[in-house]
Amino acid sequence: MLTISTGNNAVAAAVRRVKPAVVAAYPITPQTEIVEQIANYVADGSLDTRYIPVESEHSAMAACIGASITGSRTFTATSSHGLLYMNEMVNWAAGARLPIVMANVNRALGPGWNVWAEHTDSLQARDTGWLQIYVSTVQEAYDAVVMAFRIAEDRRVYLPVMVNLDGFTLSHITQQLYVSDIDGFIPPMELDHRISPDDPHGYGCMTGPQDYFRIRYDIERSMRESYAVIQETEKAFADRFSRSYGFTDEYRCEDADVLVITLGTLGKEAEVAVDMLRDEGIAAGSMRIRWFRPFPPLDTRDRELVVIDRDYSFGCGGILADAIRAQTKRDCFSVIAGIGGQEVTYRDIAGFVRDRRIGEEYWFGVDA
Amino acid sequence: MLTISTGNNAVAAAVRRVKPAVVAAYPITPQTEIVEQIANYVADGSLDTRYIPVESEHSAMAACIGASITGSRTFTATSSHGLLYMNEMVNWAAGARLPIVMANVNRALGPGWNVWAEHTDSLQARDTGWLQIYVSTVQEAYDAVVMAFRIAEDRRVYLPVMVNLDGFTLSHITQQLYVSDIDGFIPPMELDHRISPDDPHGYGCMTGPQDYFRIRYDIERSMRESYAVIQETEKAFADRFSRSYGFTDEYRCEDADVLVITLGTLGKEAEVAVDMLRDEGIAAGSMRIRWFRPFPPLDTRDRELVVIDRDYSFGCGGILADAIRAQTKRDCFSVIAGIGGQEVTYRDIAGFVRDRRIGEEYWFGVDA
Amino acid sequence: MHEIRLHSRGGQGGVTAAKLIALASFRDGKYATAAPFYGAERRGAPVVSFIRIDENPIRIYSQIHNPTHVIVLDITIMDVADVLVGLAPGGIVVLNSPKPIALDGYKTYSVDLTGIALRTGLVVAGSPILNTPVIGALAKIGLFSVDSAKAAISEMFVDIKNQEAALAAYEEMVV
Amino acid sequence: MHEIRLHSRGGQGGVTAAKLIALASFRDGKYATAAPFYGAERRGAPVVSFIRIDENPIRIYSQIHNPTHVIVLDITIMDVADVLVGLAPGGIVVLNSPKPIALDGYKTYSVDLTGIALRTGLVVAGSPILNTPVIGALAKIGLFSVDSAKAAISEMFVDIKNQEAALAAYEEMVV
Amino acid sequence: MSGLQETEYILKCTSACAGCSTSLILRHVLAAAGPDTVLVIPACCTSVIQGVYPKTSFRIPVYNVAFAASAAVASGMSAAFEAMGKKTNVIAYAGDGGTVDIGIQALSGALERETNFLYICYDNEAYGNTGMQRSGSTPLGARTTTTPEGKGHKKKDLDRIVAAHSIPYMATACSAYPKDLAGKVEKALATKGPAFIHVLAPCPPGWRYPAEKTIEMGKLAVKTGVWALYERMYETVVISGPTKAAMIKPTPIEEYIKPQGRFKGITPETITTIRLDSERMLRRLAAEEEGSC
Amino acid sequence: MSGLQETEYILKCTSACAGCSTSLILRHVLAAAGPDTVLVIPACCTSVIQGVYPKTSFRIPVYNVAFAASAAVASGMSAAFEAMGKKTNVIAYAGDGGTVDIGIQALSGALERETNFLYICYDNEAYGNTGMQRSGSTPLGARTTTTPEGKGHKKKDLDRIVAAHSIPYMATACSAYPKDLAGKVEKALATKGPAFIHVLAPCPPGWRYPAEKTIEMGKLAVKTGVWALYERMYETVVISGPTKAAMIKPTPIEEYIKPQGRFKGITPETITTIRLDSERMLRRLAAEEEGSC
Amino acid sequence: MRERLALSTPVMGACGKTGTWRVFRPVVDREICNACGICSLYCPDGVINEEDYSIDLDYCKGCGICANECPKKAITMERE
Amino acid sequence: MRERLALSTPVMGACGKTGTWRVFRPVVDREICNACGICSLYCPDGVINEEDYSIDLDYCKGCGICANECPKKAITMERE
Ligand SMILES: Cc1ncc(C[n+]2csc(CCOP(=O)(O)OP(=O)(O)O)c2C)c(N)n1
Ligand SMILES: Cc1ncc(C[n+]2csc(CCOP(=O)(O)OP(=O)(O)O)c2C)c(N)n1
Ligand code: SF4
Ligand code: SF4
Ligand code: SF4
Ligand code: SF4
Repeated sequence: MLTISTGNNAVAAAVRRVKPAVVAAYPITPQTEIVEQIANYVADGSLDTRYIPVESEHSAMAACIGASITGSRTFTATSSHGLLYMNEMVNWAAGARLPIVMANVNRALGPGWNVWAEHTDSLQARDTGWLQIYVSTVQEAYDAVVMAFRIAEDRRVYLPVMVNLDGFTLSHITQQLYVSDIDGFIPPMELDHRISPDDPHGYGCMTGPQDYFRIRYDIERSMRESYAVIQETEKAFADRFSRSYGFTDEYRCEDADVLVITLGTLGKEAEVAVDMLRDEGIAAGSMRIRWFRPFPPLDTRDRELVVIDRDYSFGCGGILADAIRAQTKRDCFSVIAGIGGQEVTYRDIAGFVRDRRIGEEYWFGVDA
Repeated sequence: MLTISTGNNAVAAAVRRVKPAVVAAYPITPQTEIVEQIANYVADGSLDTRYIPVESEHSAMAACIGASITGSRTFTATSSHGLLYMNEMVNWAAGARLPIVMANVNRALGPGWNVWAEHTDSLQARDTGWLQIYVSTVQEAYDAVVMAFRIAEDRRVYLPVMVNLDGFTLSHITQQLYVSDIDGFIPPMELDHRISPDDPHGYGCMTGPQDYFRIRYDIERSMRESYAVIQETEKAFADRFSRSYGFTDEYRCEDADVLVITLGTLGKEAEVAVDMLRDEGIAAGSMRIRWFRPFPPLDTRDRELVVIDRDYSFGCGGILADAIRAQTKRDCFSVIAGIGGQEVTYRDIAGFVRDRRIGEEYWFGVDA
Repeated sequence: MHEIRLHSRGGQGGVTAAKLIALASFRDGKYATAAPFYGAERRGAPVVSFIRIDENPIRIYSQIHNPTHVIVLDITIMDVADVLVGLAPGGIVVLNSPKPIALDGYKTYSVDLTGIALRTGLVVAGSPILNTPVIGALAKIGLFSVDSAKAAISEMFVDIKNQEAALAAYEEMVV
Repeated sequence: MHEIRLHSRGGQGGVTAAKLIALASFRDGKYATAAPFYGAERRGAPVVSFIRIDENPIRIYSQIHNPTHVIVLDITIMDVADVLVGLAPGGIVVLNSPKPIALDGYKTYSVDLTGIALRTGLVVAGSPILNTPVIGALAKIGLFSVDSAKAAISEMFVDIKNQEAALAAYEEMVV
Repeated sequence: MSGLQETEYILKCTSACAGCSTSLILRHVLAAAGPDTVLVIPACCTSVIQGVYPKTSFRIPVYNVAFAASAAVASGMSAAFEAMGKKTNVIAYAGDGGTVDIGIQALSGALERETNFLYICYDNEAYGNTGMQRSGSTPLGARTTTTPEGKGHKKKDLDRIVAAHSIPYMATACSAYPKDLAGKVEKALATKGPAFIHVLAPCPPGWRYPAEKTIEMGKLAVKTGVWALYERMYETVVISGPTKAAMIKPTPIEEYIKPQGRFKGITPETITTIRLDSERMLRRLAAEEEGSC
Repeated sequence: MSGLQETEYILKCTSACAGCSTSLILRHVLAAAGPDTVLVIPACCTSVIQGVYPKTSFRIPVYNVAFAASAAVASGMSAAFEAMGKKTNVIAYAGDGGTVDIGIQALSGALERETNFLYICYDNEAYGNTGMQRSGSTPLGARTTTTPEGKGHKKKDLDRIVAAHSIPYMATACSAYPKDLAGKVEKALATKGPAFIHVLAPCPPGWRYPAEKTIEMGKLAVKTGVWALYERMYETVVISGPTKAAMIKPTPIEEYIKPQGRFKGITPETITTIRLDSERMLRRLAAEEEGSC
Repeated sequence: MRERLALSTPVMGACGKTGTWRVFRPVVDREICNACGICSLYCPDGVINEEDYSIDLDYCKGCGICANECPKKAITMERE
Repeated sequence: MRERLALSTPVMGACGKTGTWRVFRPVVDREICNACGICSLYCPDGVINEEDYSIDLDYCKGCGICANECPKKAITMERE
């Protein structure tokens, strides 16, 4: 069915199709509509889910953990301070190998209060053992949520997945959306380590150094295996729904001399900039990173790199730029832009490319 | 005065000399003695501080924030889950430009429960705007806490400082300690933006994108200025107390062909390995990173790099290795070792260097 | 590409109007996006929404600085904000006004949406609802077809008053 | 470098004994570190501590696998753990035992620390405290000087019984 | 700042909704507290209505803090002012969500530690700032955006929870009785140690009634006995005048429920439950005032 | 597993301290609950005493969780089991710190949402796991490692806080009365909706008394009236036998205080305060039982 | 330095001229008004002068509380 | 896969033979014991058999509760 939807409603619509047994979530701007919409679905009977109206995000993730370990499919959504507040449990969910899916609507961190788009919230959670995807359209948000469950619940993975969408810029924009029948796309959830009185075990007991080390290593092993699972899932999705996605979303990259590397909606805006630059004779391409965890191998060859970070690690640099530098072992032009909802247009992006100073960092608009 | 002390007690002893007006802290293994010792000092009258026995770490940092914004010197200490639980307020403290000093006793993250050393806890907070230092001896812990206050409270910085020490390995080991009279070393705290009814302002109000962006940029500016403040402070400290420190602690690096790069106590153990390797004819050196934020410029020239991470970012790699790769734009041999208190001896470290496979990652002891 | 800026006040239904415009365009077989510009605003405070309509998928998320169309659901906003900023000479302006207003250099259309809403009984909590009426007016200037306008309204609203109000606006709008 | 492994049970003061050894060595002008190996143990459970003593600053933090000395404050631990593991032939063993125990291939010293503690009244919550007595015994084998032993004890304890017990152990220890 | 009364610490105007009782409450709280006051405000309507940086409409120092943190931040501030020998009033001003839900841990801790501060919870019975989701303080049967069919759980009894901490001063108040409120604020600030005031704050968009009825709603809450006004000094209860009156001759509860859109579709059984709970609360208060428990 | 009674769900042995009443309580809780039970345990002594991976001494499923999270994790579990149509008992078993301090938010939220679970707080009146720091539940005057001179604040009244949530079943118990405890656990598990039991858990190293006196201490707590045993179904209170007896002829409170090392140096005034508070609590319970409030 | 630290400064009209939000305007009939002060007490935005009961229409949001509460019915709300 | 997921398995003696912790050992005088079962009820570690009241000394920690609570004083604690 072809309809229109905001990014938030697309997430809720996907959740309705996926039918989690339990949703525990707490409202926060700009994620609120996701929670409200799910509450509506539950109330009007169109979604048979236990919706737990928890009293905080720490408890939201804790409740998801409790539900998930019984072998039940579980979803939550948050943003910004909500994600920070549940941080302990975010780590826990991954360490406990629970295939929880969470939508995070990317928003800046206070103080001062600022409700607009920024990626620092979720990027701060990049070490936790969650898979992370960043989406750029309403349709992609929907599709990513659907695929996230299948990936997370695959026994080669058994790790939680965070689907990130830009606050307001994507969460509140209305675009077209194909809502499809996904029956059978996600196998019923089977959690090998589900808790059950039939087979009593202790979960998360004190663990000595050597065992702990091995168990942590196993998270990394699953993270590595998740590459294949992601690829298979995206392939199966494309086969069935004719929409194909990859680790990166590349636009006019093949013959490019300079690549603009981004996360989220900026990646779409960058495509427009690329078209503009091409018209000017600059062979630009856009490489939007979709999966940030596991971090994909990038084919940047010897092209110049302009990396736009809508996030920052103080005392170090843009987090995306740092990841790109670490992987490519090459310098880039690191642009910090869009933090706290700062407007960045395709014209601005074209400007970053035109005036690139490889090896430098540039804070858009404030840095002399 | 020359005495013996554990790492934890050295931190408490330094706090006693520094005389914060308010300490709010919550116990957690292996940080507990710091809190207990401070409570003792307050009870026996040797420290004139308001000790607030908060009910959680979120509140510990919140109380520190409330105290600090009045212009009062403030300290706290935590570890592992405590740091995760206060994560929202950790971000807040930096965003609010408050010179709070916190000792973090590095410990692994559950599940399973594991109380031993690992750096993932504090490294997960590396984007928050806190300065971070990692120490390796009891004396260094003491000295770092003293210097941390002077650095944090410098108006060029006005950012919080986290002093990290390895759980048990350093927190519970007994070594010699010089406890010195530090009078005058730290100027009285003057917080330009302290809250006061005499000059009413709103703090942390809603902030639009452009202002927010500038204010965030200012954090990074102060982070950059902090390089100079750290250097000045370490110089002043050396002049007065004859113990000198730098951004890194380098041992036999000048003529080395291969560098072992570490954080915390592993850096001392690495020195012993270096001596062993030198005896074998391998020109090794040890580079222990002390300040992780701001991340220092490293002089690694063309030497081979063996980086040991007692931490991990799942789906990406060792966090220190990644930082080194991003800065040096060179490959390294990335060793993951010591997580969850896994024992790593100088012999093991020598082995890492001998068997280095530049460009690869190796999980010590579990990876085939 | 049509780039439309819509001015309204919190509570008048501007955000929904933007969605309706996108949906109607979409039923016309075009691509469209509608984005509210969110401040921390309360009922009564001025609100802006942006709508883009194009033959091709729209990849631009930033605000519209040079609209092709400006729609003003509450003309008192014109006292406090320059609603015409960025609009190119000859650009289209649609005003909710009982009497025609001429704006030099622009194609200006006036229509009494408030009157229509009140007349058709489209009132919620004392406030006239303007989002469906304005769709009728915009169909009249050919932003989308009448059928698509009807379809869009029926997808989002069940109350038939909405269709009536839109039809009334379509008919009253003088082009 | 002396590398000492000290076995005791939670509640017997093994951790403090290790600190005292470090402090005494330190008052001898040497460098020393003392590290407990922490498990999640309760009173009564076996506990191990490590002490290193050297002329130079000690940069090793890892456990001691090949001790030069083994001290056992509670010989019942020998039933459940191999306290001699890693000790080189000819290594030194100090046992808290009322009667001499011979361990083939090691220099073994036995001393009745429990008896001494009970005799001097060094008892807390019903348990004899062994940490100061053992210091006397170790001074006797020359791990540090008697003066340094006394200094260390007086820095950490005010109760004179501790000095007395250490002295008694020094005297009773047969070398 | 001409044309402004001395005791007005809120400058014209905040961006609160028209008819917002939360702003009305704050006006009177600040007037009673006077200028030597610092406000601590978590995420809530009040954090938003101040205005956008670099301006604010609040003419006293306001420290905005994270949602869960107000009581703890106020603890730190209070300790620091004490250490300096300052008598500055530290007032945490938080919504019901920031108090009964995410903020209860910090509040309970601060009370247990006998923190010297005043905590005011203004209770609009939902998450106003984020657009009216249910809170623990939303009453049974009320529709919110997350309880589209009416809430199935009862309103959390914040006052009994606070009373369990046996603090030197606590009180309830209502925006429709500003003088009563002001008097209670003054008493609270004169208290050494923790003080707490819980103020009912009718909210036009949340409760779905026309803005001009804000005062009416508050009065009806008290007159019907749904909301009781009283003070509690440790274990001693003193019921305030308007509630005393309501106990004698209560207005039927329907008069309070009916005008509110949020109660649309409420069943008679739910109304009865609310009424019985109110009656039980009043009986308990009366017994406590008498000292019979 | 020969030689083990059917109803023993704790295998010989945990690593609890000798004389630990927390283990004793758990033994009896599990025996009463039976095998179709899942335990949720936050960081506390009980999370440690199970043993070290890959072994555990608990013969039922135990989900160890973060310190603040037990009630919320249990909420999720309970909802999931309900969705599956399973009747499995979900029991959160948490220390006082994990309940009255860092865990109160999650507990209060779960109660307000009428979660179908049993929450048991075993109260050793300090943070045992980390070596006896004060908790909100530490009594006035008790020495802990963070209150070396004796705690200056009163014990937080958890039971009144829980009672404020008006839940279908709550009770207090004490390790010295295991049959009373077991009966209460059975009633609690038969309850639909939230149930809560608060169990006093004397702790030899924390309270500083010889291990063999664990049962004595518990009995003294009840006999002196410092600890009251009762049940509460919504607003109805039923006082349990041992407390009924203590109300008639209480043992002097000093007999409870004196043997405990943690009360060393306590002043007579503090003892009086504790006594008066106990008496007030008993009076209130008696009045509640009578229905006079 | 200080301005880098995001301190908001109290100013009149910090949230704009909220009078523009108004749909209905309060009009006081001076003949009927007995200066009881109730309107001023209850105005959530404090825009009614406490001395002369004049209403600052630059900021009055038109909520209608004053008109509703005026015991003399001296205030009427008129469409803007 | 499953073993990678850190599940602890219930086994007797999971925390070791805690009998080694003991300083004093409970000794039951069968002559005096009237099989009331109080010792077994109160043993925190459940090491007293509920049928024959034999004590499993591999695990008994020697806390002394049984001796202290035995109404018949049938149990004495003897130094190991
Ligand atoms: C940790 C966290 N979670 C969620 C939010 C989003 N949030 C901000 S205010 C608010 C609701 C506030 O409700 P209440 O405390 O009742 O105050 P009101 O808005 O009604 O004045 C929410 C959910 C946040 N800022 N931080
Ligand atoms: C967030 C967090 N903070 C602190 C800790 C450390 N910690 C673990 S258990 C504990 C105390 C537990 O006390 P209580 O709940 O009373 O249980 P008990 O140990 O007495 O059984 C503390 C402080 C932790 N694990 N997590
Ligand atoms: S939502 Fe309610 S409480 Fe919030 S500003 Fe509006 S009227 Fe006031
Ligand atoms: S500290 Fe106390 S509660 Fe914890 S295991 Fe020991 S006796 Fe039991
Ligand atoms: S209408 Fe409302 S805002 Fe205007 S003066 Fe009257 S009470 Fe105040
Ligand atoms: S001494 Fe303690 S552990 Fe041993 S049998 Fe008696 S009660 Fe049980």
